[in-house]
Amino acid sequence: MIPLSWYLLVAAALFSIGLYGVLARRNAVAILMGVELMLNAVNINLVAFWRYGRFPEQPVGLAWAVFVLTVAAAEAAVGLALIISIYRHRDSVVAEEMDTLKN
Amino acid sequence: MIEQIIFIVISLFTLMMGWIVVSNNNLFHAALALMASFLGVAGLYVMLDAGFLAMAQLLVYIGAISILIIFAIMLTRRMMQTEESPFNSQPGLAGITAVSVFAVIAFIFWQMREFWPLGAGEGAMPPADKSIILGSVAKLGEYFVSPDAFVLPFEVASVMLLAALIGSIWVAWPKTEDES
Amino acid sequence: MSFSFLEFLKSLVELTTGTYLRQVWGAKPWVDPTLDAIGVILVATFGLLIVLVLIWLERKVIARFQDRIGPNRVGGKYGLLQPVADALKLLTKEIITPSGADKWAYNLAPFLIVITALMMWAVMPFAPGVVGVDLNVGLFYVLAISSVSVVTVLLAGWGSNNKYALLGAFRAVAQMVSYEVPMILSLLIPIILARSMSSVDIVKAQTVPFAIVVPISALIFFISSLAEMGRTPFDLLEAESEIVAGFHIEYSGMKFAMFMLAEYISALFMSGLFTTVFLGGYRFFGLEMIKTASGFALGNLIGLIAFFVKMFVVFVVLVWIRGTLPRFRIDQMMDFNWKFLVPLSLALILVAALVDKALPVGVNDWTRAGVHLVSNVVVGAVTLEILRRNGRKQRTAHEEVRENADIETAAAH
Amino acid sequence: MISDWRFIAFFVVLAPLFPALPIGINLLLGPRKPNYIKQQIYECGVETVGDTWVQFKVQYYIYALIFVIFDIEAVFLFPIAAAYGQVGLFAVIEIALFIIILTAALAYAWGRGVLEWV
Repeated sequence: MIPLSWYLLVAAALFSIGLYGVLARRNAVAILMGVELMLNAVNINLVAFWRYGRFPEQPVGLAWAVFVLTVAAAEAAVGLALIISIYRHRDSVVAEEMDTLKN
Repeated sequence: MIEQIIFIVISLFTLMMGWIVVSNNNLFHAALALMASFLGVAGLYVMLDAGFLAMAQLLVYIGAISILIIFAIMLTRRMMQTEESPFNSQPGLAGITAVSVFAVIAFIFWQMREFWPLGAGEGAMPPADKSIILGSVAKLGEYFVSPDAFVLPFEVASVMLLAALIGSIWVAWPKTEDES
Repeated sequence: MSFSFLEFLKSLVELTTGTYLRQVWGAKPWVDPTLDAIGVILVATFGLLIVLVLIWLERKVIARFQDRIGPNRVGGKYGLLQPVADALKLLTKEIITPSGADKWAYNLAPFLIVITALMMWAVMPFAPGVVGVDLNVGLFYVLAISSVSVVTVLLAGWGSNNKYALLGAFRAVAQMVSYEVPMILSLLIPIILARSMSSVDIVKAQTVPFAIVVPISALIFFISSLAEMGRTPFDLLEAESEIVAGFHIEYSGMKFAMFMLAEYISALFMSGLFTTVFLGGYRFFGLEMIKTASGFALGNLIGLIAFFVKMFVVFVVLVWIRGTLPRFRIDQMMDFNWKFLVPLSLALILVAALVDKALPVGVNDWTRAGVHLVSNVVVGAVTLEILRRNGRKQRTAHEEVRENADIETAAAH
Repeated sequence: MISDWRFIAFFVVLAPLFPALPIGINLLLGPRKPNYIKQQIYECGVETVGDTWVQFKVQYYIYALIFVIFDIEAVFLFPIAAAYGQVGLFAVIEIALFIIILTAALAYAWGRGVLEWV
């Protein structure tokens, strides 16, 4: 007998952890991992609202979760490719050092 | 009762692994913890009757995205340095932001406790026919190709995947002389 | 209903012990979980113990292919106890952890690889009604679990602190993820034909075995599952002569044995999956449904035997291939996958989807099978023609280069 | 939670025992005399040179990348295939479009030469 808000709280906690990773990590790949955690938290919410909602026979939440999955994959693919490219040109993966456009 | 214990165990596991992801110095261990965290989320999906999505989570996140991340770690060797701090210049500020985001959400739930009960045993999962739950996978398939539902996002998703592939190859593949 | 030993024995032969015990114990909350736990232990024990048979079988068969006798000392004339002796030897070996190993990754890998190999058996239908659990996403579950085993290889390679292990792991992962694509795509076609992802439903839908309905898809699935398991001719992940032994070089004792164990378990599983999806699983000309006049379901036993015979025939074919074919080169292997198998299986999905919708609703199974077969044969013929032309073009190009070189050498002289 | 997944849950809990048992017996029966020479890592008869975690080439990443794309495709196509009896003829066109767009992705990778193993 688990109330809906438990799932939502877990998702919120996971989202905050991911957010912390995104804001606080030096390494660009680690920042991407934080983003993935945040997207997962969103997906938990979507699925929980589908299951606890009034129309479980219409899997709209599931469909959106699959689209979020797609976006997450595309984001990881492009993001990591960018990191690899930047590493090749600048020999660095520290997000703070990528400041060519500064000043 | 058992269900609640399982839920608490799975979610604590997920959150702990998530914490390791954002705090561990060794990037490879962070990637492992990320996989474990994804596994925990898959467990939550199963508890939410979304078995198909749980399996998609394993297939895509653990089987594909994590491997992509580990390959990227291997390709950028300086990441393996573990002496420095894993954090940038603003971990404190980031921590305050993250905690306050969580606090705001939790406060909203506390305000809405009449509508979404917080106590164990209240507001249980609405019962659904087993046939509805099992049929949700086929229904999902119908939605993806039905013109009244998700056919446009479905096709756009394929275009986005195409764009992502072309973009990443363009960015990551070393240019030959005549291209650059 | 009270427990009677005779009835229990009868249900064992009939393979309906679960139903019988449920009747005996009545509807109590602990009954279903207990039965599930027993089922898990049975499936996992089966998976572990069958490996002893498989090792013996493989050594014996491969020996015959190479004109040897094979194991013939331990356990009688046929060396039946050889695998047991091997296991005992491995049990008394020292487990060495290499210096500088990543402890977590190094120790986790042998566990995970066996767990994933065992977990795949959960959805395998052994006989009518004898299946771990009939998940509605059965085949998708298999794919998901097998994609987790890819990660395990990476863990082992990384954790060992050895260049060969890491190189082997990277090659292995590149190979496994590449061949997972045609495997996934060729599994889609049986799902389209059966309109379900559940393994049991797929077996039930095979009035005509899918290997006859869509032979090319079956072949693609077979080839890509060979590569997925890393068996010859795709055993580049442990190419002894190139990268020593691949990702598990630094493991010893039982931890090493776990990798071998998992390899055999998944080899048999892939044979079983091929049987289930393409060869009709436990079906045997309707005999699996018969009941005696007294209501005794003898068919279940026939189904079980049919399934095991088919599965072991496929397994022996695997061994046969190992005994016959040499190893691919890695660039050939990648080309073969991405430039041949993947485009072909994409084309096959399109054709199968189109043909299946073009047929009128309610047409009988044999007509449907015939039309699919014809479309498959046409696709196969077109592919062969393209391959032939390509091959000819390459040959002529090659010959021109050689002729030019000959002329040059002649001029130099 | 529907009961189908209870079996899988039990499997997740019980399966670690099966590899743990033989490894545990091995730990009890096998000798344990580690020393420096024994624990050295293997490298063709010489002492290992340099760091193990050397940099790898981008080729591996590209294969994983294309795999991700096709993996997502599977997530979309599997439910459609399972619902194939319920969808109309229109669905065939959509599936064909979807597959053709992804084939274009493969064709791009092919034409760009990233599929060649160098």
